[in-house]
Amino acid sequence: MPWDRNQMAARAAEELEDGMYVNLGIGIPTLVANYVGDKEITLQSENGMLGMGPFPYEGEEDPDLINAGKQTITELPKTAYFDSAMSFGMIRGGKIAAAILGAMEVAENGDLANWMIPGKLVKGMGGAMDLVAGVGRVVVVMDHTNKHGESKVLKACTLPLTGTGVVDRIITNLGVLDVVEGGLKIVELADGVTEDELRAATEATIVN
Amino acid sequence: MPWDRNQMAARAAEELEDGMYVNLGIGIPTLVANYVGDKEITLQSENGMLGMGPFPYEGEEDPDLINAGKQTITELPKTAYFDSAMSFGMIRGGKIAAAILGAMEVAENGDLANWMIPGKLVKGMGGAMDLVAGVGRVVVVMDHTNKHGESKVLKACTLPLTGTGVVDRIITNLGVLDVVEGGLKIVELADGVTEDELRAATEATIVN
Amino acid sequence: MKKVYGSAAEALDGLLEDKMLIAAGGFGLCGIPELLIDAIVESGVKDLTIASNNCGVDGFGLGKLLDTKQIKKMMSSYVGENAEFMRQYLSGELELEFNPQGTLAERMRAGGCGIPGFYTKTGVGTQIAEGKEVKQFGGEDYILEEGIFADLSIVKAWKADTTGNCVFRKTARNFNPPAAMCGKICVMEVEEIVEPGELDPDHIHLPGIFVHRIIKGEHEKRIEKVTTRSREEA
Amino acid sequence: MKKVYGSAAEALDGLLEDKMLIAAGGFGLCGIPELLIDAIVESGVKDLTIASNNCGVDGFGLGKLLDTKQIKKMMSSYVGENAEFMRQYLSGELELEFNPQGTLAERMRAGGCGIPGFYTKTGVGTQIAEGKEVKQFGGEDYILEEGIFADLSIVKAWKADTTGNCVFRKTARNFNPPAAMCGKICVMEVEEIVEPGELDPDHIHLPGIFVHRIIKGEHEKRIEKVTTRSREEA
Repeated sequence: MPWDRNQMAARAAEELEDGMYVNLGIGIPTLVANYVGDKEITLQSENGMLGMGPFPYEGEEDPDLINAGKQTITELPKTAYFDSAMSFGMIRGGKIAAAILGAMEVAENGDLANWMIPGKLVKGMGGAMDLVAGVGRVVVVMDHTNKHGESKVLKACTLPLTGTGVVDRIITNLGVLDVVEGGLKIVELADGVTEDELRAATEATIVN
Repeated sequence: MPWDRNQMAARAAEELEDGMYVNLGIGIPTLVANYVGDKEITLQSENGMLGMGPFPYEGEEDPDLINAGKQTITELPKTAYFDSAMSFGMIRGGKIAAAILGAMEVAENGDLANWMIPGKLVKGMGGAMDLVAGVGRVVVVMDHTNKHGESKVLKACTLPLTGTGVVDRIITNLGVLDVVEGGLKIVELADGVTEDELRAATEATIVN
Repeated sequence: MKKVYGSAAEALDGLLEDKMLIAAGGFGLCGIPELLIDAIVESGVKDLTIASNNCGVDGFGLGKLLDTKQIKKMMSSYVGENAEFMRQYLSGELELEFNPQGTLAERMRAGGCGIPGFYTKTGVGTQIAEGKEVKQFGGEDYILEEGIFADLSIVKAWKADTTGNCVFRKTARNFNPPAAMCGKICVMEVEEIVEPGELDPDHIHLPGIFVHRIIKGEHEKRIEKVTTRSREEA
Repeated sequence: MKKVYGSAAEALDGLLEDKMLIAAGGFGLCGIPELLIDAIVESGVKDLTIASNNCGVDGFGLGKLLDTKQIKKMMSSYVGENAEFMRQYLSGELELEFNPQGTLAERMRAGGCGIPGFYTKTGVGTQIAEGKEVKQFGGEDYILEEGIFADLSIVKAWKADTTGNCVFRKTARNFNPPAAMCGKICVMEVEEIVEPGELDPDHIHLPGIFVHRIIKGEHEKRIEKVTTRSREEA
């Protein structure tokens, strides 16, 4: 059986190591925070915060304290606030060890598309282009196929790119793939998913 | 009789208007602060301070509180501290209304040399190049001639430049000159100094 | 020089012109200059270009200036919270220049710091790089991005002293300092005005030199997405 | 991840290499990393290139590394307080790359922020511009300056928490934040180490992400030029 959202998030959490500064995208990546266990992970929120805490209790929301998804959050003892220029300074400057992001499409060369569908969805890239250009390791977490059953793991992206050759690892409901020389390499299969199933759902070249 | 150091500083203080943020160089320019009277002037020290106060009383020196000349100083109620990148951000960004600086040579086209005598004096430009490039108005205060009686107000600088075409006004012991189209224009003569005396001490072209 | 003004309209008096470029602070609805936006709506000034990470939501924040069609062009990184924005954009009434969020913040800071251009890896090989100069450093491609030099900055801080030294609160700081820095004139609204000396000089986030006019007022501080956890999760 | 180390020597263990580029904080003798400099002297590492606004004074601060001839090259804006510096420089033993002070600070910040180059008006038409690319923006000339990417940063703060969040005191902040930002590894010495939560998150000058190792120690904090006024002037 393929992984569900929480299992994908739990698998993504295994990517994180003690002491890392990490940026989590919106959606499934946000859930990763629930699975870091005892590891000392510091979450960066690109609107200007290191050391992001959990959602507040009802009635304790602070309009001056939100994350990059505009959700109310809380601070921790280790929290530091800063402005957007400083925030993207640390992102662009490679100080963030890893970003875990959602995607619309990933290509076998590490290209990533997750910000725009021309004529349909024109919301903007937010901080995604800066993150993929700057952080040490980019892990994408997404469903392997779209609503129509078409692969999102492609030979080449069809949508406008967020970054070229930026993705290091892809975690989907079917398994884990790494971007390597010549294509993607299967690292792990979701419980009960066969390699043939994963290959069938993947348009990209799979190498050994 | 030509102006002395304090008279030059007092004359330079007349350049300053209420509300201005100002950077004062080392030497005679530092004395300008003594002559601003009731005007609300905020002094910037490029090592990271706005609202520089006077020297401390003996015994109250703080090693963490110095000006750009490395002298111990004090803070004022309006003081703000910041880092060197921010400090030169405001300088380069044109937020400082005026800088009053010393000089070795000034040329009739506004070129300024005040940081180096090749083979002799190689201390460095410090913040002077940033200041002359960035501040709104550059006023030079210096003796009109050097120790050997040679003019420091030249057709062209002979020493390595601090900036090109950056000087707006020159205040010397003999008077006040503005950099204008075609040369320098006499704005004012020091008490008892004749125009002929000033012209004789000036190598630069004087225009009317 | 008196920097404190009685109202947003007074503080903006003489500063507004059609077709001007305004840099606005805030992220989402957090830390936005609500009062100044309202006064700009009232003024009727039009054909504005606004550099701001977002464009508010329908009917609040910069969204109000969309409803009145005072905005000609936005320079933003994310405009997904606003149906009227999409309508005007897709119908061609509104221009949009997408900027990666960090590029936008850095462009504002650069303008404020007298830096007309800088190179960044962000956006290399994407639509964002189209038409921009590419230069190699250390064998890698970077694109040239230009500093933003705004005619006017409108920003919101938590507290300012009467000389303009100010502090922001938590994540409401966001784009406010870079937006403040890049304007020829910066008008700031705050929740509290204090006397010089009441803010510790080591705690000031933005020195008063960047702030030209200040007003104090009541802020709605609307929350865009209230998210909470239940006490049982604790 | 433990960031707090027992001594300067321990904190530098494994980080020092001949010919490396070190960015150092401080302005004059104010806010310099005294303890780390001493440990670098002890280490005997040599042929260093050091980016620092100044080079200490004879026998103190970075001047100690001159006495031991461990420095091959300085990147500085002002080196006028140091006779040994002048001697080594004029005799050709020491290389010197002059940087305007603001350019040096911005180059450090740029390196820390992943910006490999930026344009500035500072130094246009002077010796500093020689060999540098000139580009026009708005009809005016600017020169290209490159970000500094140091192998190691050595800086001094006032207080840090154990995660590296830190605050500086008065003008001892100066080059310390940009120097800290531009190093692959940043080692910081402080006067006091506190627990997370003891520093207000809105007061932190440099977030801990930029700080990798921390030591606490006693600082001499020598004053370069004691200047006072007499009480009668009051």
